[in-house]
Amino acid sequence: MVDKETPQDASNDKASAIEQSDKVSGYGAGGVETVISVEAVTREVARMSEGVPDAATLEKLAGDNIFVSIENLKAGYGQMEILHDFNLSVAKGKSLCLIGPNGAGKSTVLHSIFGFTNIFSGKITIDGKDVTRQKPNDKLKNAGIAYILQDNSVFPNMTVEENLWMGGFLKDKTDEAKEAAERVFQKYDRLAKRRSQPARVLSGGERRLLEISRALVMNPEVLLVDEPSIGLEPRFIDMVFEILDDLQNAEGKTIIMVEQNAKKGLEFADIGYVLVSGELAKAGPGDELLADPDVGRLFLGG
Amino acid sequence: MSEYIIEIDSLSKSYGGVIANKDISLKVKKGGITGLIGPNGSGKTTLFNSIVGYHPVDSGSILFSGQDISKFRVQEIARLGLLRTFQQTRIYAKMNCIENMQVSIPHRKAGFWDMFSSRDETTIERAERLLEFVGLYEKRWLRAGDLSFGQQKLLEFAMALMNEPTVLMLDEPTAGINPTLINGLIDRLKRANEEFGITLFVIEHNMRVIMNLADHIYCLAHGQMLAEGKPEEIQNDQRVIDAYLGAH
Amino acid sequence: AEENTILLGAAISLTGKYATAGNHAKIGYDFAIDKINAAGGIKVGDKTYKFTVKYYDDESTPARGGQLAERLINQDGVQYMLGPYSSGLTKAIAPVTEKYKIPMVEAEGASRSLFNKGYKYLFAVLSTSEQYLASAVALAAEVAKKNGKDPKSVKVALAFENDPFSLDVRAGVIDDIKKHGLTIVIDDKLPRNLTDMTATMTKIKALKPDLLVVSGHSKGAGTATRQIAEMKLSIPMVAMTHCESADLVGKYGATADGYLCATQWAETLTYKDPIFGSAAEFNDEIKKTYSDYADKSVPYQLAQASAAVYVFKDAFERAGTLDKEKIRDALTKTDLATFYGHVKFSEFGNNIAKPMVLRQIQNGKYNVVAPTDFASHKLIWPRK
Amino acid sequence: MERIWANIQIMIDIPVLTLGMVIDGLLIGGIFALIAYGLALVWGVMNVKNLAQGDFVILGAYITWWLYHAGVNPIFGIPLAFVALWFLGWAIYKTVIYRVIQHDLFTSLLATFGIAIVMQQTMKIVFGADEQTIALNLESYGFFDDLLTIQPTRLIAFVSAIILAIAVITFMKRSRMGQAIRATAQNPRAARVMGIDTEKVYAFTFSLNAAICGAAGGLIALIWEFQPFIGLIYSIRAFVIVTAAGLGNLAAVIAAGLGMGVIEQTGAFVLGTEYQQAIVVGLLVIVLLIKLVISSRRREVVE
Amino acid sequence: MNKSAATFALYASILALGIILPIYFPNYVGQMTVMWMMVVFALTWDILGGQMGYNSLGNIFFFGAGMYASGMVQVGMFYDLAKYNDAAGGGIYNFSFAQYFTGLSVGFVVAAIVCVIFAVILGRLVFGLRGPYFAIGTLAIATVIGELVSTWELVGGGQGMSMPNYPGDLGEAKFVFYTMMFVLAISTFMFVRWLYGSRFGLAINAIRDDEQKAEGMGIHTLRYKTVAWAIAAFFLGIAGAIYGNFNNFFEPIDVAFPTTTFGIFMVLMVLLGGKGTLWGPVIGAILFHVIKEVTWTYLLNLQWVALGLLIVVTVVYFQEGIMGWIMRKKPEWFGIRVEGDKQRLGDMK
Ligand SMILES: Nc1ncnc2c1ncn2[C@@H]1O[C@H](COP(=O)(O)OP(=O)(O)OP(=O)(O)O)[C@@H](O)[C@H]1O
Ligand SMILES: Nc1ncnc2c1ncn2[C@@H]1O[C@H](COP(=O)(O)OP(=O)(O)OP(=O)(O)O)[C@@H](O)[C@H]1O
Ligand SMILES: [Mg+2]
Ligand SMILES: [Mg+2]
Repeated sequence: MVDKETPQDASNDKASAIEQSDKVSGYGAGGVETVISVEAVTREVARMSEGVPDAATLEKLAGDNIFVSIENLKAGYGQMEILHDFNLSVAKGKSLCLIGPNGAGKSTVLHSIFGFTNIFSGKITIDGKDVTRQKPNDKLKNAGIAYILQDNSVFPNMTVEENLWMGGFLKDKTDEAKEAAERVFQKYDRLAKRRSQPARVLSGGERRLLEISRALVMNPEVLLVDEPSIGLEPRFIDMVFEILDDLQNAEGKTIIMVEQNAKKGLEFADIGYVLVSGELAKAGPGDELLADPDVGRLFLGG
Repeated sequence: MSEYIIEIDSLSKSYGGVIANKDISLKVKKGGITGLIGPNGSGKTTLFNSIVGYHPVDSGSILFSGQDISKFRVQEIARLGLLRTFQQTRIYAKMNCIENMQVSIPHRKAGFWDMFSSRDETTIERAERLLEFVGLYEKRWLRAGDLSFGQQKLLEFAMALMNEPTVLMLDEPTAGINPTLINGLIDRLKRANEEFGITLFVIEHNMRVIMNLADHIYCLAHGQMLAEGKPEEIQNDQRVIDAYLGAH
Repeated sequence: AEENTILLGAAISLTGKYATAGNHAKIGYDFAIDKINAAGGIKVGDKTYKFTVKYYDDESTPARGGQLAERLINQDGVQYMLGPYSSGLTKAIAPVTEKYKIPMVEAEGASRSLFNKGYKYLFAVLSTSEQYLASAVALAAEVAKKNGKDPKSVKVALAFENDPFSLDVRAGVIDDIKKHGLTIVIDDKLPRNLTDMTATMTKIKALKPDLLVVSGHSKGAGTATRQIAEMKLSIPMVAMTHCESADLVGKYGATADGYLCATQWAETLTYKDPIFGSAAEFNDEIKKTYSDYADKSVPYQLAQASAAVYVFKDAFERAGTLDKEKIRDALTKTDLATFYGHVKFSEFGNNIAKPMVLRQIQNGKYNVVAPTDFASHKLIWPRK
Repeated sequence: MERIWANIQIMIDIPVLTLGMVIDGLLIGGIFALIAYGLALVWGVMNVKNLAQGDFVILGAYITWWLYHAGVNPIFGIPLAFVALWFLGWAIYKTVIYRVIQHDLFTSLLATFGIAIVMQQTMKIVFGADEQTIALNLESYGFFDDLLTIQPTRLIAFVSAIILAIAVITFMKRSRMGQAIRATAQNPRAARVMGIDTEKVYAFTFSLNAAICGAAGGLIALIWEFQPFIGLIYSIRAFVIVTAAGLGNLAAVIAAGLGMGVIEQTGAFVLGTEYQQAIVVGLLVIVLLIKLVISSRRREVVE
Repeated sequence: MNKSAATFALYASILALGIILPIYFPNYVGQMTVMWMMVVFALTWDILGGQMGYNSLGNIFFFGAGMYASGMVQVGMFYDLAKYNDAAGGGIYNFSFAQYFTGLSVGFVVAAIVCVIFAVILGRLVFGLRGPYFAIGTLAIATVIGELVSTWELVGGGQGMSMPNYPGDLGEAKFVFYTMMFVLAISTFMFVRWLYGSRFGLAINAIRDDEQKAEGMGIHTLRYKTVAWAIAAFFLGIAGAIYGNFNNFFEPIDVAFPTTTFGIFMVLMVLLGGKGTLWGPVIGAILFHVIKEVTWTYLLNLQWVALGLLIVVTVVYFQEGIMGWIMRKKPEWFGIRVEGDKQRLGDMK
């Protein structure tokens, strides 16, 4: 097993030079010394965690006015169980960030909430309503959940404009969707320039922007966001987090997010969950986790 | 032969009305690690696609080891030892990880009858070692399509190493990868570069990665070359900061 | 009762492109069997037997036909075969029956190429296909002469489906055209799935033939009739096969008037036999028994199928044994008057005792106009 | 070769005849386009390559024919066929197609092939194997001494086909359902995230296609002979047209449909009718080859 | 019993069955011949369709091409082909024992070679097509060629061609053709088994999963594709040659290039058995053939309905095929793991 827990030669002046300069936005800068393999992370987490936090602890952590909650969820794909007895609670108007190694099951949590997985047992409630067995297409209408997928989800042959309109598909009046689209264009010149071109010609980052703004057209209650910053240029990453911040704080939306850019994610979120191998390893307020040296070493890249 | 393995001279590419690349000239040093950054939509992926032959270019030349490859097709270019990974991951979804690796051996060295040769042990061993490194050893029998997004990305990277390319072009290799693992990736990239002499050409948005990795960086904006230089230079270049990095 | 049956086997087209005609044939077989059984069955030596048939569906494909024949013989123990529908299928099955030395009396495979292979166990009650439309050609030449014209000036258009049966009819027609010295101006072959003949009809518009000959099973007959009217073609003489099974009169009424239709048999002919009575009686009884034919004319495909069963009965009774070799020998010596016409086989197995007749649709009726000996009505020329 | 030249000579000498064939080709091409359009719809939206397309058509023809014999004028019979096939399409979707949508090419090809077989046999049992047609026996319009004839039934069929096509296209562009259909075609998962009930969209699309075929079948009953087993040739034409025109592009589908009608008629005239079938399919091969050449210049493949 | 012994026992028993069955059930030899042919169909289709992801609907072309090639050679070596095929020409043609078997062996070789050449040439044309375009393109080619052959007078056009009669005892003939078909099926199986175990198998799997990626990785995709098709063509060509003689008569549309029957059955059998697997096509072909023959015997007139329903039911409820189903239930039999040796946090303490 490649187990390189010993830090590499730290006298890398290039890296430390960058660490000093605080100018870089987006992913931030930093050293790259800590090299740990995935198995090692799993093992370390197992060693350090005080056991899987139980539902009560999580509720306490979430505070009052619980809006989204998951109880003892077992879910996966086909016959395969990915999430084992997973619990989650978020209060209304709060945000939660899931971090964890690749393949831990973070996206699967979001998939399960929206109804893209096989749910073996457990319960998902939103605002007290049981939505466990609701079909995906009813989630937005009945439960007010919007989902920004991790991978590509634009309609490639529709224009950018039409894509935004589709965001308001459930609206009774098409005009409202159109107005919302105009507002987006005012905000993002980048998209405005491409408004009548098919979405397939957008670059990776432009698509991401489109996907995020499209999800907001319906003015949802809960936002599921899977790695919003993936593929975005540094300035946009900041911008996206500003948008999310605005949504949460000014508009009172509840946000559940997955983010590999854990530093950013935990900075932003009220609560952070660390997910490993389909189980919750650690939970706590975002800034607390951020300060936790173990979390830093194992998930933030040192 | 010159010290540069890829030399691009005033390359232009447009899609209908959209000019994705305009008069791009750049050089990738043999045995070095070159970075490519730039805002979203500035034409980085387009440039990669032009180099490896995914579409015809409008004008300009691309030299690989002194040979013009701007008219070559994908496979021919790949067989020269020029390999790229994709921004949107691509692996062989229905095959398991080991098979994914096995089939990624350097085919350019294969003759006609090698098609029918058996699957040898040394290849499998090498595959396992590489999988172990990216943390997929436990998953080696799993269908690659069932891996998570990040795991697929790692697998693709391992496959690229398996291929022993001369030049490896990576399109945002660390997007969606856990930060700790990113460190490992960088380490491995550096070792691949040092030990096997694989030239690297990397697109990244993650400054932590590119600044630590590259020894020379190009920055595109609006399809044009904005700046080039050493990491420190780029980082402090006002144009780059304005157009891309942003400042607090 | 078990011992007292004679099992006949048949692969017949119940599905696929020959399903229509195949069903006619099957009804013909069934009807004859019922009739013969009801009339006391078959007396072989001092025993009486009844016929039963084992059918398989060959789906109108030769490949299937060959296999099914093999199966009938090997697995179902069939010793005597009735024929399938169409020449193509018969071609596929004849080598099998020949291989196992199983006598087959067939009623629907008219291609003459069946009868130059030296088959010894194949017998056909119908006239071979080159005779189908030969009398039409002769008639056209005759009319031309009567009108004081050189037969050479008679322009003929041919439209034949590209399948074994129609191509055989065509071969006969071409021989006769050569014989009478007419001129071919159009020679189109129709693909098997054809539904539209505009291209051929347009050529007819351009070249104005005096005689159009069409053969392409019922689809060909129907399509041609329809499009001749739709494209307002005036052709003095039109001859085709399968008029009855295409139900031209029923579908197209007056527009089909004047067409010449080749037929193996017509209910107006004066043939008769002790089991089925006269041709007319046969006709009436079919209409009575099968409501499908109540307001349609009974196709000859049905009649000849019945005749084939009757020929078997006769052979069994003359042979006085169930031995298939003896039956074959008896079949070679057949000389039998039936409601369908006289049956007598050449050394190759085709019936040489019965002529083809040509009927013309006159005011919605099929009237026999040729050959002259059988004609009940006079030819109306030109058509309109 | 000589024959071909002679035929071309005729076309040049008597241009009215050529015109006649072209007009006729356009008239029947309208119907082909309609069927192909339906196919493009299910193919594009659901990725279902419907081999039973032609059998839906034939069933539509039978329904119209049956109603005609029961005394219903085809003017009403054809809409009834449309409705009947709508429900059949819906039923087939709910029993079979919903299971095959997200699977690969062959699952849907085979499922619909199976459906086609069952439909053919059932039609044979119910309606018999005879060729049928609705012979209105209307007098054709003749021009230039009847050198050019236009058949009223074909004209009616063409006009109805065009009206129906326009109606469907407008529906797809304007209506909410149309919008949902287009979105689902491009990215079903994203569509679900937008709150679109993709199941409903699929069921609707499949029913709509069946209904279009039903109406087209009614038109076919007016102009040709049909029998239970002839559906395949209409399926093949639809596939040829859609392949040539590409999905997503409606105008191209209609143009290709009309073009196919014309080429079929004139091609058969020039080369000989025996090549008519070969022309239809050969055309497809040629279109594909052209696509290949073009795309290989672009360093691409035909996908 | 260990794995290789089990495999050996399996092979041995199949071989034994193939030899014993026709002796005990001589009346079913014809159907068994066709059954082995179906196995060849399914195995060769799966090389492209299942393993390489190129769903051809036109493979049947090679079957017909082989049939015609060998037919033309067998007759043409001794007689004037045009005259032989002229239906109106009459005349009886006899083939001596030596003539017959010389013709047969030369015919088979020519059939195989011609088909391989066709595969290489056609491959150049069609391998630029993907997905449905490939399927329809190949179907179109097979159909066009069928139509063209039916206008080709030299080989009898739409009339078709009758093959020379077997010179010996006719009962013996069926065993001869049975043996040929059986040997062909076994050889095909052994060949593809070896093929999938080699690097070739991996490469065509890679092409199936993502061809662009494979190209980008430097795999000689066109070379692999062409060779794969040529292999399929080789075996299909010989199957066609055998079948032409076995059936004694063939014509272009329904026998030689039956795109809508055998051509579709190929795919169906593979799907039934499980595509992309070694045994799937074999099991699928045998099962399909048996079911088909049984319905033909006992459900006369409804056999097609039964077949149609079988197809629908298979596709709807049994999509991964029999082998796929077994693989899902018992993945360990195949060395496939569904789940990595997954660690759970709790277990590690
Ligand atoms: N469609 C699928 N079928 C079967 N298994 C799957 C599927 N998708 C994901 N998995 C498995 O589920 C596990 C969790 O996947 P998930 O996508 O939730 O990970 P993740 O935490 O989002 O990782 P990443 O950060 O890489 O996106 C992985 O081990 C993967 O192998
Ligand atoms: N196929 C295409 N057709 C038309 N325009 C395209 C196409 N592909 C890319 N473009 C346009 O070209 C520009 C450059 O795109 P490219 O994908 O190269 O950007 P990028 O630098 O890789 O961006 P990102 O970091 O977001 O991935 C974009 O504005 C995009 O809209
Ligand atoms: Mg994820
Ligand atoms: Mg990019």
